[in-house]
Amino acid sequence: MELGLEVDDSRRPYTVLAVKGEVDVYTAPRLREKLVELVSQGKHQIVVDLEGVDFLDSTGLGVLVGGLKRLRSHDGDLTLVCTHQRILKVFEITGLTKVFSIFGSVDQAVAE
Amino acid sequence: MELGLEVDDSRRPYTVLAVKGEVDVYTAPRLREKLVELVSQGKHQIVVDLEGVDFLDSTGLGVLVGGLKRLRSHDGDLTLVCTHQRILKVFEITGLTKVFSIFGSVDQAVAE
Amino acid sequence: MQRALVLELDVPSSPEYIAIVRLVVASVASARRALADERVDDLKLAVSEACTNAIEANRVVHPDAPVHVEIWEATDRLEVTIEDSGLGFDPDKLEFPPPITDPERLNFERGLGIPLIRTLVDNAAFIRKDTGTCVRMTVFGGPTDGDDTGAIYMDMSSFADLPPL
Amino acid sequence: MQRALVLELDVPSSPEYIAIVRLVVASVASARRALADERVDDLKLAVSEACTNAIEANRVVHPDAPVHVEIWEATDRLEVTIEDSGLGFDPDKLEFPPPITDPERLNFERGLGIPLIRTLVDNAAFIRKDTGTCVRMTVFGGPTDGDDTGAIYMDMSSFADLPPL
Ligand SMILES: Nc1ncnc2c1ncn2[C@@H]1O[C@H](COP(=O)(O)OP(=O)(O)O)[C@@H](O)[C@H]1O
Ligand SMILES: Nc1ncnc2c1ncn2[C@@H]1O[C@H](COP(=O)(O)OP(=O)(O)O)[C@@H](O)[C@H]1O
Repeated sequence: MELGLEVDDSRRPYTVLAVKGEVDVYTAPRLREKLVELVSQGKHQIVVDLEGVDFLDSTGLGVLVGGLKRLRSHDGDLTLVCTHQRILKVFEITGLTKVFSIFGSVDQAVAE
Repeated sequence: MELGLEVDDSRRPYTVLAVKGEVDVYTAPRLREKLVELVSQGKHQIVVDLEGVDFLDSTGLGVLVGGLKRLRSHDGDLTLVCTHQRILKVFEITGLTKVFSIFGSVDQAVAE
Repeated sequence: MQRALVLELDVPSSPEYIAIVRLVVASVASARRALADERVDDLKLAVSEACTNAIEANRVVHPDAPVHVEIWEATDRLEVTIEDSGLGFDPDKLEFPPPITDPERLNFERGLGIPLIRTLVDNAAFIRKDTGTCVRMTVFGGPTDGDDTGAIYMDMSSFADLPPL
Repeated sequence: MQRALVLELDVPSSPEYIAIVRLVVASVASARRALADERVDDLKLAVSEACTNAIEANRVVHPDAPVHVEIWEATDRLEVTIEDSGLGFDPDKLEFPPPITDPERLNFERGLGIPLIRTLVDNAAFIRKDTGTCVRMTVFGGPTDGDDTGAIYMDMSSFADLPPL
């Protein structure tokens, strides 16, 4: 039931946030807090790595959309790394694949 | 909820039965059937490898004791391979560590 | 096989229990039904959305009321119901998020739960009750072979009762 | 914190559901209590033994009756009760298996459940009810930090409500 949140700052100007575990209404507040913290530290190019996420529901989507919105207002961006079909599906059904840039690896996300 | 049961006959005169998963009153009947089948095929030196077992309750113990008894009556033996503390503990509490020979690996079990 | 109640579960209206409800539903669905893993994942997500809403609904008026979960099965289907004691709502009168091409879309961080539920399960019913809301989610798919569990129940008698080898 | 009912679960008197009961108890125990993994394993095993007995008891007289599971908690403990609708028994009058040194020991493939329960949990009570048996198993250990889940509940409002960064 723990959400893993690991920040990698070695890919400037990108900050990579690797999320591990299940993102639902119980764990999403921690994801939101972490994003707020990063933005407040002036990190405006955030790559959220969802490869370690086993489950993501609409609460998690809401936090990611909120983060994207906040970053865009700073001329930044929030992009995603995700290859797992079960997680991609949630973005597809909700149409959010057209809102987020989704990459197949962190390398690709920071290369663009 | 599936119980894995794999028979390795390459260690004559020993037959190694590798068990994977949870052994409880739901899955124990399959373990018992497999032991009955092996005994009926004339296999009287059976090594039950419990390294892949995540959970074992008294129903599982009962099946192993029943197998041992049946094999002893054929001048055979049923020995165990088990290193996981959580499984060993069940044998310890019930005093069955004194009834079964328990080895740290299949190699050790077939070497004795 | 008639429609039969398989399992009932009451959990507190607290977010940490949703993971347990998901776990239980997924375990029963995989054990009892011939469902692809993907369908089980869909059901899990729909259940999670319904539980999130049920908890939120309870918190407004009856924070101490549990969320009540039932799993029912019939030959061709599995049904999960999630019931709360909240004020209820009209699912046909929900505001839909604007199309994703609209820049306004980003202001909608919510409102995705019910559309997800409707998409993920074969049938979703939002039933208004006197005491709250019951969301019934149905997935079709036959029982697994292990359906008649009575048959494989081990009579606990010893090996001695088996026919001689 | 007063003794409070955390969760109720009814499962059919069928062996395949015991794994689900174990899963639920272990999830709640790890999420709610400061218990070592080893203690959670002990509780899981005790619960499994009690469920096996409850199912067997129900099957004799009320095969359609469910096994009823409750999880209770107080500041210093977690209690799990497993209740059946069987004929009951006197736990003090059970035959004990002979000492393991006795060659007769091998004839005892059963009778290990109750001794295991007694050894594995801090307190085990076998309560005779009008309608069956209730086995209450207690483990001591404090709540985890996440105890007051209300505090971390996300009000579902958007980022916009946060103080400006
Ligand atoms: N069980 C329920 N009881 C009362 N209202 C509900 C319930 N489920 C959904 N609703 C209402 O429908 C709205 C839309 O729900 P949903 O699509 O899940 O999105 P969200 O929960 O993110 O708002 C909720 O905001 C709530 O007002
Ligand atoms: N819930 C119960 N209802 C009725 N009888 C029970 C119950 N639990 C245990 N018993 C009785 O106590 C005996 C010993 O139980 P146990 O130690 O678990 O071993 P086993 O179940 O392998 O016989 C059982 O055989 C049964 O007769």
